[in-house]
Amino acid sequence: MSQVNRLNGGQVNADQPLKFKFDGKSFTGQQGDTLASALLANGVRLMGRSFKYHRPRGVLTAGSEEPNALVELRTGARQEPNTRATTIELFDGLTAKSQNRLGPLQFDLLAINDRFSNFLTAGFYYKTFMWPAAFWEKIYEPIIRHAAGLGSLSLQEDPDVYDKGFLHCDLLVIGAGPAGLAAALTAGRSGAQVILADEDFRMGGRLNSETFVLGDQSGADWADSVIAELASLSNVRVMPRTTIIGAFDHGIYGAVERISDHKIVPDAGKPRQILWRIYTKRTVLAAGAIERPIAFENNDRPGIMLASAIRTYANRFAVAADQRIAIFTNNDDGHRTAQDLHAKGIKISAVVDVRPDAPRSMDYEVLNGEVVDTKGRLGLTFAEVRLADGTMRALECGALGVSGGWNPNVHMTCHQRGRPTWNDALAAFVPGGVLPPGMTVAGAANGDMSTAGALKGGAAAASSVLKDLGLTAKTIKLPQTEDTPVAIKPFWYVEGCSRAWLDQQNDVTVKDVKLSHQEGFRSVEHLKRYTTLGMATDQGKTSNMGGLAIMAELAGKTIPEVGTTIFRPPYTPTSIGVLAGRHRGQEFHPKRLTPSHKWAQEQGAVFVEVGNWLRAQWFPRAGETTWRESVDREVLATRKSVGVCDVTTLGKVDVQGADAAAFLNKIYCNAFAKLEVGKTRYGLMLREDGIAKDDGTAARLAEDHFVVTTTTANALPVYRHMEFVRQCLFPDMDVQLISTTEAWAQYAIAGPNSRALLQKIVDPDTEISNEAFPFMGCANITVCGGLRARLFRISFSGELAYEIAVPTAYGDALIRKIMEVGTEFDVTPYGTEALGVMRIEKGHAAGNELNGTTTAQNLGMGRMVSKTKDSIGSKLSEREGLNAAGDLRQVGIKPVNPADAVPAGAHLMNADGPVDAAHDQGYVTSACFSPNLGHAIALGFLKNGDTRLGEVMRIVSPLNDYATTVEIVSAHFIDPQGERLRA
Amino acid sequence: MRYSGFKVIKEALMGHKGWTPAWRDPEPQPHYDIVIIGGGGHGLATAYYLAKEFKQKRIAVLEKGWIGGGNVGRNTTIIRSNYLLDGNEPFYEFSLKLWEGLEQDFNYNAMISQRGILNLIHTDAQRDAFTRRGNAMILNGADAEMLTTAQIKKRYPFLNTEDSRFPIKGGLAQHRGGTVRHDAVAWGYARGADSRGVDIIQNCEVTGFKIENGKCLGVETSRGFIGATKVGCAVAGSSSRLMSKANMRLPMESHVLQAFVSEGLKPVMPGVVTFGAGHFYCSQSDKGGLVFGGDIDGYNSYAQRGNLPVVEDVCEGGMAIFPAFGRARMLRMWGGIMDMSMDGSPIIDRTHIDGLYFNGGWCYGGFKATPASGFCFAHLLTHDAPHPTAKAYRFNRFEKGLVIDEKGMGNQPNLH
Amino acid sequence: MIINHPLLGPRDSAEFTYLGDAKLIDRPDAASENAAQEFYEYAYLRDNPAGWHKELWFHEAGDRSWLVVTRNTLTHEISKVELARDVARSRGRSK
Amino acid sequence: MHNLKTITALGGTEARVDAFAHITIVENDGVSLASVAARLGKEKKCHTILKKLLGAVPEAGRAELHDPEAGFWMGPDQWMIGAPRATYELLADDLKAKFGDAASVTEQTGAWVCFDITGPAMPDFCERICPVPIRRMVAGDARRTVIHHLGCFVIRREADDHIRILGPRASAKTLHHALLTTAQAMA
Repeated sequence: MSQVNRLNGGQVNADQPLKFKFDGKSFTGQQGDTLASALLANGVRLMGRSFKYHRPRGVLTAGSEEPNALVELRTGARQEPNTRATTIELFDGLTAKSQNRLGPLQFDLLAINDRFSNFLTAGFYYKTFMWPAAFWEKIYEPIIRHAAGLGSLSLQEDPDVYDKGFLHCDLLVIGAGPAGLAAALTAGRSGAQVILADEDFRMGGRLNSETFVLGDQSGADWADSVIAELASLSNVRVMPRTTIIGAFDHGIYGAVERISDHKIVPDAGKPRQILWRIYTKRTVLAAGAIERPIAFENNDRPGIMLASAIRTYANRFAVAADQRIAIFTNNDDGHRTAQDLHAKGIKISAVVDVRPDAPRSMDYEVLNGEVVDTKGRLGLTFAEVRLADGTMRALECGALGVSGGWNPNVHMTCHQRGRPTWNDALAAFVPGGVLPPGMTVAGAANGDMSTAGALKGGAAAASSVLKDLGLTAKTIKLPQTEDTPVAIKPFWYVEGCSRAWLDQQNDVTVKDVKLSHQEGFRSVEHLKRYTTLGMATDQGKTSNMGGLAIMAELAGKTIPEVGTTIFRPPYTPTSIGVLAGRHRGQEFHPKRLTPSHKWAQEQGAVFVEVGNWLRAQWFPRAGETTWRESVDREVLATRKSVGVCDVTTLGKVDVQGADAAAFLNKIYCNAFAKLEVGKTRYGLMLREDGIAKDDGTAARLAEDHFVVTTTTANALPVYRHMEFVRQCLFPDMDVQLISTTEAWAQYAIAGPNSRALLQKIVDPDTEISNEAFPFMGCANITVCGGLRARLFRISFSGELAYEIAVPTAYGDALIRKIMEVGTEFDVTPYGTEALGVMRIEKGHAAGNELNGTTTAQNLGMGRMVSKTKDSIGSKLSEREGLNAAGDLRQVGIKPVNPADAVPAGAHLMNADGPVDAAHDQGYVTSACFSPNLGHAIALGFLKNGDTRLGEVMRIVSPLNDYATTVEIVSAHFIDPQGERLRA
Repeated sequence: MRYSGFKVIKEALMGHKGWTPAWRDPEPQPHYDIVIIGGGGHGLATAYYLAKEFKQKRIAVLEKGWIGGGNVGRNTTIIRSNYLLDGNEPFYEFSLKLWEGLEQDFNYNAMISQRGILNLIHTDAQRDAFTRRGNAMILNGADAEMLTTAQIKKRYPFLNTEDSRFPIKGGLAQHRGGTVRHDAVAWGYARGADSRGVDIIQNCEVTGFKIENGKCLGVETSRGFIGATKVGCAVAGSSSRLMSKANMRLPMESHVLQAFVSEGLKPVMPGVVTFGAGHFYCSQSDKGGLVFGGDIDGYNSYAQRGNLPVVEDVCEGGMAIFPAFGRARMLRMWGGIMDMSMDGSPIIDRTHIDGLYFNGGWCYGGFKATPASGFCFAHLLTHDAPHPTAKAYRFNRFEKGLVIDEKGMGNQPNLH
Repeated sequence: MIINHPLLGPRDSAEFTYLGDAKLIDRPDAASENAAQEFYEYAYLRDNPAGWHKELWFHEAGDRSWLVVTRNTLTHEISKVELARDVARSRGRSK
Repeated sequence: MHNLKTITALGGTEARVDAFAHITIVENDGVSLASVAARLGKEKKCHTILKKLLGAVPEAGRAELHDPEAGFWMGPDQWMIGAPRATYELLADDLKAKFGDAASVTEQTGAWVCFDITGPAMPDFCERICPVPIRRMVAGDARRTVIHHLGCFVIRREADDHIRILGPRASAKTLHHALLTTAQAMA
């Protein structure tokens, strides 16, 4: 199809035709077009359907405020629902389709809703669908859900990548229209660090859409020349296709730069979009103004547009919205559209102005009256006009430009505490209240509606900002240009109209606002929520004012008395992908790899996520078919001979200073002051509320030097807590802290042959006999012929065991060495599963027991809480609720029938009592199969558990329909006397 | 006026002339038996149940702005009773049961939609914890089911199970959980209370309490003094501010929680999904918007807005499990002020001042509690004794060490 | 938000971790007669003002300083930032 | 002498180099690190030794780029000292010997991975990975910041187009991946 409505000129390139498809049909547009302008050029007016009534809809605007012309852009995994045709930069090969329809766009079967519109008024759903109750989920809601929604997601993974970035500037200028350009130029020439951002792919704002000249240049040319100069300045960053989405605290702005949206697919490696966090000292908001419509009967037909949009299509895109166009206005600006169109040879059916004193024209008819109705099923054919004298007149037209005046674009001024104030001369809200700190508003956004006013306002705003920043502002010469005052008569809706659309996307009509008032939903927020006015994807940019005005009239109040709803970020809808950036898939969180990772990978280890760490979970061997086989083997081999496990992930904090011991005395509930050098002690850390926070060991390497370990999960919170205690509570303690978690590769070597294995590694001058290096010993040593190492004789498994640490870069070499020298003992690497089994066998508490609600008493360590010193948590641990009779105690649990499982998370019940919450006796925290005992074992918390050893109870797990009989036993299943670890 | 499909049809045919205001706009009386401060969900529900279930008379609800303007109008609309601890589970299950009959009870379609809530599990330890929780739920009479990854994938085929940083190892589902049209809850309760004679007084800010000899005699308001035999406070995030007027310090901080909605989309999410290895949960409204959120911003705030880092954190979580949402767009972000208590659980209790009662500390979970909170507060106001399901929600639990700490985070509100 | 670190200048608050009311510096004396009550109030009761609030932030992704930030909870405006260690000393804390 | 061999943070036997049109990313396996924290009341003495060692005491947010030892400020009364890799075995002990009771010294080499980023696109690159105001920074500025959720140091070196990034060693691969994809996205 040829471009029947294409004109000459404009900022499109006729020499660069672009092919595209809409609803399967092929069209040609031009470089510089939007999808909307290209469709209009091709005579396509019908572009979508409305939300509720499925009314046929065309384009209303030429910008990001568009409520109607929403399409699904692209196909397959890149399908992008609800994309505004007015902001889609046309590219060759573009495909789009209309949405929210059942059947073809011309014959949407759901348009039946429009027939029943009288039943589907505001809030009708709150009053019905309640009977019978069961029908809501089964019948009513599925129908509603299916009918609702706009476009659809492909539900395939988004194949594009998104980046994030951070920028710093003295001045951010939002909007590159006349005010923004003047501000950026002033600040740029003065040497300030400036960012100029505009959502459009072509900067210049309204200068691209108007015909008046600036000095001796067209607006567009002047804009081009200024942008070229700005781009040449090293202190200015010019960012087209960049939407500032929100004004956040302390001068931080979010911005989305569309890098690839105007391409068929992004270039290799390039992101689709970038989310910039912009740190500003000052901001000039020059976001312009948005024209608003007037409500009249059937004002939503394709072809009915904002007058300024028709002008934009003609002047910037060289597209006639139709060959025959009428205008309906309450202000002088509407006439400007008629003049521009007439100059381009388009037939003006008439200009209808509600003002008796409207300007006259020699070129076309100006009528004093109102448009009272329109005709045309899928597109406008006639506008019916009631003249001031009451006579009716039908205007033949395929497009009707409506101008109800302009609203300064105050959106971003409201993101914090700003609340707009009313300006009578403009009949509009202008920025008011407390603006985001550092923000100045200029140009039309500030109510300076003329081009000259905008230029002046922009330059002045920049000058004052520069002065604030201590920079000298250079004055720039502003061109002579249009400086017409605003002439408007407030006019919101045509008397007597009812199905007159305010919010075109959500199908909110004048009638709905009246009903809302009638039913008492009169505050603006109630109006919005009851009718859904302004809740569509355009957030009411073109609709809110009309609704407010009507509510004000009904309530007998002024518009400012009624007030406004709150504009919230983002300024325009923002892809969830760009807000996430690269952090998805495997890159969602960083991975932390242990020093033995490479080696473990070579062994075919299975890895498990422990926080951000990846740890070897078990090491399968050939022939093993289940994880249990591997784990059982690892456990048995370790207890029989020797096993090795990477325990680097445990948090390590270096604590030094003269008061290091005193400091540990504060953070641990048990005593540390008298720990000998060369000894390690188990420590239990409480929160200030008396609940166990973490546990670990502290090794005293010197009088003034400890190495503290934490659990893997709590490394960071514990370090933070220690710094709090040091800096905020005991600032005069001589103690220095630094995390050394990753500085050392640490391996547990456990099992009866662990000493023998170690002998082959430690250098001969280190004596590690039981006498010289007893249980809980620690020392700085050397290994393998001189490598510095730390040795701790501590045991999580309950076996004779050591932990040896070397500088991380040697971790890989050391694990290989251990495996090499351990061959004769059949040294077995074990993973976190075997580690877990052995600690349960030994009855050691871990994360499942230290769950943030357990006390030292619960853990059976009540006596550790020193009464002779004040430590964090000691006082509040004395509260009655934490020391009540019947408290939980950690116990061991084994099945009466050895074949039975004891699942973690099961609850404990008395053997013959009722099974319900009221009779709950406790729960199973950790469970495993013990290959040493040949049956399942578990740890758990049981009321008065310490006095109930030997009792037979039931465990129940109704979640998996499981119950069985168990015996309560000591938590120390293996070597209860601790002989092995002292051997 | 009774709402029904029949009434809607009748009015449509009669030109909608018969609809009357959903509630009256009365002038405050000089004295009430019971004054409820706060015209949010909890305050309105309290008034409703006081009038309907506890047959109390002369009740007023005082709202400083417009009713339903607080957290009931700015939450992510989820209802559930998947709690672990005995202090909580019976209460939330009571609430869920009230939700299940609510629409017929107050004759307003709040679109209570029990399409299920699913908590994803990513580690064995998480599975253990969720097993314990699921069992606690069932033992308390609620429903719970442990789903396998395959079962989840059937319901959410676009869930990222192939390339996820933290594997999805199943999920704990509560099929009776779901969502509710939040504004309708406020309006339904308001309409139900109003029709039973409760005065709902908007634009009436409480500026102080009249307390003499340890007894509360009424409240000073922007519309004059209003006497009351009993005063109940249900103002969520403003609790500390309000109670400071009675010289009380609360075990509470006010924090901002952000929430987000996408543009309208054809239905993709059958129920509510919560990511267990990041800060993200999501459902889809009947209108088609993906409604999602994550963690609180984490600092004390009374500004109903948050900042970018949390927005990004939430979207990262979203993209981690639903990478198909990348091309959906966030339409709007907003914030509500959460009354974050010191153990993450609420308080429904008498204060040390005679005649002054308190309801608060709901953290980010107040919406689902609305019916039971209103019911139990009404019970307390009527009988001066706690309702059986709310008996743990006492002020003195902190002093006594009887905290109800679901998450095990201790006395740091921003971690709950 | 931007926190103007007394040593490092303006830093994005995303680098910090929040704890809460700066009164947490004033940890009671365990030997006090009223210690139980004092610790209860210290651990659990908060002024939680709508307005200026002194609060503790930890520069976790920075220099590991604890800071006392004076911030308005209604506007988020920050009027003062101090090293918590200095504040603690000025409030009589030692060792 | 022992015969154990180190591997680089990225797991190789040799340091990794990735060159792009305007950016080069080099894994620098050649530094040893140890932290020095002044003991309470010994700050002056600590400063004196630091000055002797580095030529000056690095102020908050600053590095002293000095041979053979260099150092940068980590926190109040705390510095990171760097030296050539040959000193890996000895640096912490040497420093302890120098500082004595004036400071606590902690071995840090193994905790970090080091990348040198050079090339004309360095400032743009930097803006895409972290919030440091790279264009306002001068040689010797050292900032701790967050790169892709990882706490890192960014040090601006003498050459105009050079920054050094120290990141957590256990996450070297994640960090490297982030740097690579950023470089690719800018190519």
